[in-house]
Amino acid sequence: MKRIYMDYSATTPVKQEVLDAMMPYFTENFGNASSIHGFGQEAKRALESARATIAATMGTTPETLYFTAGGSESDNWALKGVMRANKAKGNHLITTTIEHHGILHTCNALEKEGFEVTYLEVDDKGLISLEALEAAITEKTVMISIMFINNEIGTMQDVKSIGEIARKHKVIFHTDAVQAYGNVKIDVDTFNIDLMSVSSHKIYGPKGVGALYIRKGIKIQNIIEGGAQERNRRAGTENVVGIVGFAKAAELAEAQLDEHIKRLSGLRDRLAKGIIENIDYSRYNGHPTQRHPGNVSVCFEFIEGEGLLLMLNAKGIAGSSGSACTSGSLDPSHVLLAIGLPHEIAHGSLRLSMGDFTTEEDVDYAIESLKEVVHKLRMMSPLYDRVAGGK
Amino acid sequence: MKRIYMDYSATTPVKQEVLDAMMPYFTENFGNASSIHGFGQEAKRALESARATIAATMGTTPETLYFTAGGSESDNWALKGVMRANKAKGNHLITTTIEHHGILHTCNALEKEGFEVTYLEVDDKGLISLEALEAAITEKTVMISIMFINNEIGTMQDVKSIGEIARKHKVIFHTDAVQAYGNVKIDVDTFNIDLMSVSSHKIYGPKGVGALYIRKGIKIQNIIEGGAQERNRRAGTENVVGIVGFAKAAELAEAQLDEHIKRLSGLRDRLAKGIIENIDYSRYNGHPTQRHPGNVSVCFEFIEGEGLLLMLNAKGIAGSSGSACTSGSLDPSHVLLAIGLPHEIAHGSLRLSMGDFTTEEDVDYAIESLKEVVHKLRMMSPLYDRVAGGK
Amino acid sequence: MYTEKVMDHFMNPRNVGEIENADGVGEVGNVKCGDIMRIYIKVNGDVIEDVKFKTFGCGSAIAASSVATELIMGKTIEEALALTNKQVVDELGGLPPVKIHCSVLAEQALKAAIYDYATKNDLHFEALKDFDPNEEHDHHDVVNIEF
Amino acid sequence: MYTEKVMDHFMNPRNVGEIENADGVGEVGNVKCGDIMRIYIKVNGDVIEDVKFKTFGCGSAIAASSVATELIMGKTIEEALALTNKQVVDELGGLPPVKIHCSVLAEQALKAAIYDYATKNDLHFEALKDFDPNEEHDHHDVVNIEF
Ligand SMILES: Cc1ncc(COP(=O)(O)O)c(C=O)c1O
Ligand SMILES: Cc1ncc(COP(=O)(O)O)c(C=O)c1O
Repeated sequence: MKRIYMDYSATTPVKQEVLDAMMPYFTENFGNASSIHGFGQEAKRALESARATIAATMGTTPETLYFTAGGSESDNWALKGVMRANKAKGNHLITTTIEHHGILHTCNALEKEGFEVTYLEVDDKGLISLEALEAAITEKTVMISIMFINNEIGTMQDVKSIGEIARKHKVIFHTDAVQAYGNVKIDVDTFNIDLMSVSSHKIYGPKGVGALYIRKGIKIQNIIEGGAQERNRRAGTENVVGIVGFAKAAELAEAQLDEHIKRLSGLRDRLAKGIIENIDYSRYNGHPTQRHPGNVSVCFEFIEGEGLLLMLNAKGIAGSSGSACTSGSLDPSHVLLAIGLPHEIAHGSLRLSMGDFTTEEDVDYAIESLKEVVHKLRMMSPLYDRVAGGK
Repeated sequence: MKRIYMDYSATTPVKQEVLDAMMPYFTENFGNASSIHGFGQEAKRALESARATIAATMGTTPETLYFTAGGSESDNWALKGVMRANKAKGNHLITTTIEHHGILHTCNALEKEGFEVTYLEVDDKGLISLEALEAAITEKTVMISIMFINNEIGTMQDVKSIGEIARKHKVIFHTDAVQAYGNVKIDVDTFNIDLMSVSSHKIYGPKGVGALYIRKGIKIQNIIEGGAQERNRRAGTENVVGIVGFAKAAELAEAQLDEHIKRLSGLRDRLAKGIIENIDYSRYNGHPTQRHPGNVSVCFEFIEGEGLLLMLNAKGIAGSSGSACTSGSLDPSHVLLAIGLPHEIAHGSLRLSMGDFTTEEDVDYAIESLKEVVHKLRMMSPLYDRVAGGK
Repeated sequence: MYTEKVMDHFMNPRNVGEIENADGVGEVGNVKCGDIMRIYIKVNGDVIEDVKFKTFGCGSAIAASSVATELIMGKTIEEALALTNKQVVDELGGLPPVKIHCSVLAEQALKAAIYDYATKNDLHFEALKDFDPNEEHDHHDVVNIEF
Repeated sequence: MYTEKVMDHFMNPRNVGEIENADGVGEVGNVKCGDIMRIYIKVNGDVIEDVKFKTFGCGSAIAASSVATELIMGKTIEEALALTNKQVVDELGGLPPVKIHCSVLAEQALKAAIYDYATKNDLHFEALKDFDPNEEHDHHDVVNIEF
């Protein structure tokens, strides 16, 4: 059977070049990067060269880049680390209602510790209001954390303006760039970003590796204490293999960025158009243009997302959904509700996210399959006959 | 040149069988284990089967095992998570002076949060006193954290008795078993262990993966919040490749444990004897028998450890040292000082740790090399001529 | 995630559709929670001669509806009222814990259809004594993973 | 970690040993911190005719001693006193930041030897005006990694 992967925003396959780069570090150059013998020094060199490679793709220098176990750890570290270290300055954090749970649940934990959090709302396209952001800043505001690109609806914020506002008010600016990094050009200085979370497995690198960019001078506490790795800021034997893979993936992403964006946007627009034009009672979520190049988020009325995913899967298509049923929760995705969709529509959501191995044929096959599957589910739906009973 | 790796306690090479087991999960079965499509479900099956495999090697069930990014994260989680979640019970933690920094620095952080920590001293062989432990327990004691095997001097505590004392006083017992797991038979029930930290890269698995065993019913807070992975307790896309590798390594370790211990202890005793008998003013650190099967920790008077390592490295031998100079710190290893060694002797320490690829020839070569190298360094030492000036 | 049996009933659901002039129709669940089941029955004497369903919901909701209709087709009303959600689960070869509520919903939808039939025909069934077709029966566990 | 030059001086140190009946001997550092350097000089007129060292310490301490002795061999006392730790570092092609103190120690050990010579011979050197052979010159950064 055909197998078409359209869930690149969930995770990506490791590219062959990336795996090739990693191979020597499993069995041969396997040393502990903190050891002073040859095995260790080889590992150290690989580690520091990886750090330099990744730092360069963000327009920064190696000593501002700290490796972690992934996007979630980076998010936790950025928020807990900065808020706890800057109590003298204040106790207020500003974020949005559409952040990843790595941010939102960390905010909840911080609220329990006594910090205050403002959650900015977004409009129907998923954009925050810059005026509302500026108005939310108080004397006690330590930090703003706003995601670069939303993982579900693909909307990209005006990060540059957010950075300017943060800088103007001398507030620290963190961005969760897990979905953005590798899919859009990022320069931490241009955007006035003070901390930035990224994750390897979203850009064709291995899982279990990420990084946190920390601008020089930012006060931050550790969340994982122990050995002096990562310049005393993040303990644990360095995952050299993973970091080397991450760096190779970052290097490829950087080198192919323009082409990657161009190709993917073409596929994205073709898929979105094909769906909206061919399937009635469907809607395209997120911003029409200011969005992730590979993200198509749609809602189909009268049907539920999990069934849709399963039927697509039976046709060999792998997608994801903000449906409540995929998560076992009562409510559909907080992001879809935040952009103002009613529950019943949010339940019928589908995210197809494309990547470097997606082809036009895949897109066309997905459109055809969707037509069939949506129709089949609607024919079973007690909601559809109410509107389309006569058809 | 010959290259002899004798730093298995720092990290191990990934075994070929382990790498083979990992390979399909990079480029083929690369799905996100939380996705409901086929790619995700394959990953999920691999993840859960890995969990079951590892749990079985500890005599426990899969739902008590949580994957982390390594030993340090597990240590941080165990201590911060349990102490913060059990404030209603008390604020006192008991540990030892010879723990890994993953524990000690976490304890320092907890002290800053207002918790109280008792650091038990050890005797000249590195053993704590069970009486002192019991005497240290107060009504406010929430937790005891005592390492199973010390990473530097190899001493193994009487974990069973510690577990009994903890149980008797209804205190939670955590053990950092990073050096023990895979090198000694561990059954969490037999030892009354409530939480246990382990790390993959110490047992021929990949770096960047570890686990925390948490007995059912133990109250613990998260340190990494976000998605509902690991049954809501540790967020972040699961590192399936790494976890599969960890499980394969654990399975091999379990299957070969008796043979592993027998072979290594033989090499260990041969090396220790060879050193002590051939090099004067040398001493064997740690417990003579109750110790890691592959650990030889020695001190050579009148010389400094870093130089020793570098000269050994020039002869192709990779070892490690608790010397201050290897760490850039003023003081030599806290463990060597804790067993009562004066600074000048602790500076001259060497740890050679052996593993499954170490041979008898390696051991004999190491002894010969050490004789030469120690002699050479002593001939340069202004301390040696004072005692041996006349020789 | 799902057993083969669940997938079979989901991909090839039995008895999907409507019955025109049904003797009883029951609908449970609500759109907010993402599950609605509607069951139609045709009764002949005390035998359920035909049954059909329409479901808005996840894979297991559809499979549970399908299995429930299959289990009661041709049965007497009394027999149908004896159907439990456990039987539905067993027949499906099991459901994930967070999906058990789908089987409850199927049991409830069927009861609601018979309740409707009973009300229209002024019949009384012991098994429906405490049944309230408008009660909420949802009890999901909250676990969220996004990526 | 170390440059080739450091490794060369560490593996093949120049001027190791003692000078019997040396004209000056200086020892700095202490055993607690893990670094002791002892330098012997033989002076002829105002020229350092011979110099030898013994060092207890890490690789860079040994290399720094070796390079320092090489740099002053055959120089006048005044020239030797002009030696700075920076010259030692440069000659070694650089040292890691946490090891810079080793070059300071080498400079101090040499000064201590000349100080000893000066004291014995009742000579006064402007460059030794503020020199105290017993002062501590250690300034390691604390970074610990264990495994
Ligand atoms: C926006 C965003 N932030 C954070 C994360 C978490 O990253 P990781 O899974 O590497 O922990 C993800 C992906 O899961 C994401 O999409
Ligand atoms: C006893 C002990 N605990 C904890 C650790 C930390 O483990 P990891 O490097 O996997 O974080 C180590 C090894 O470095 C160790 O030897």
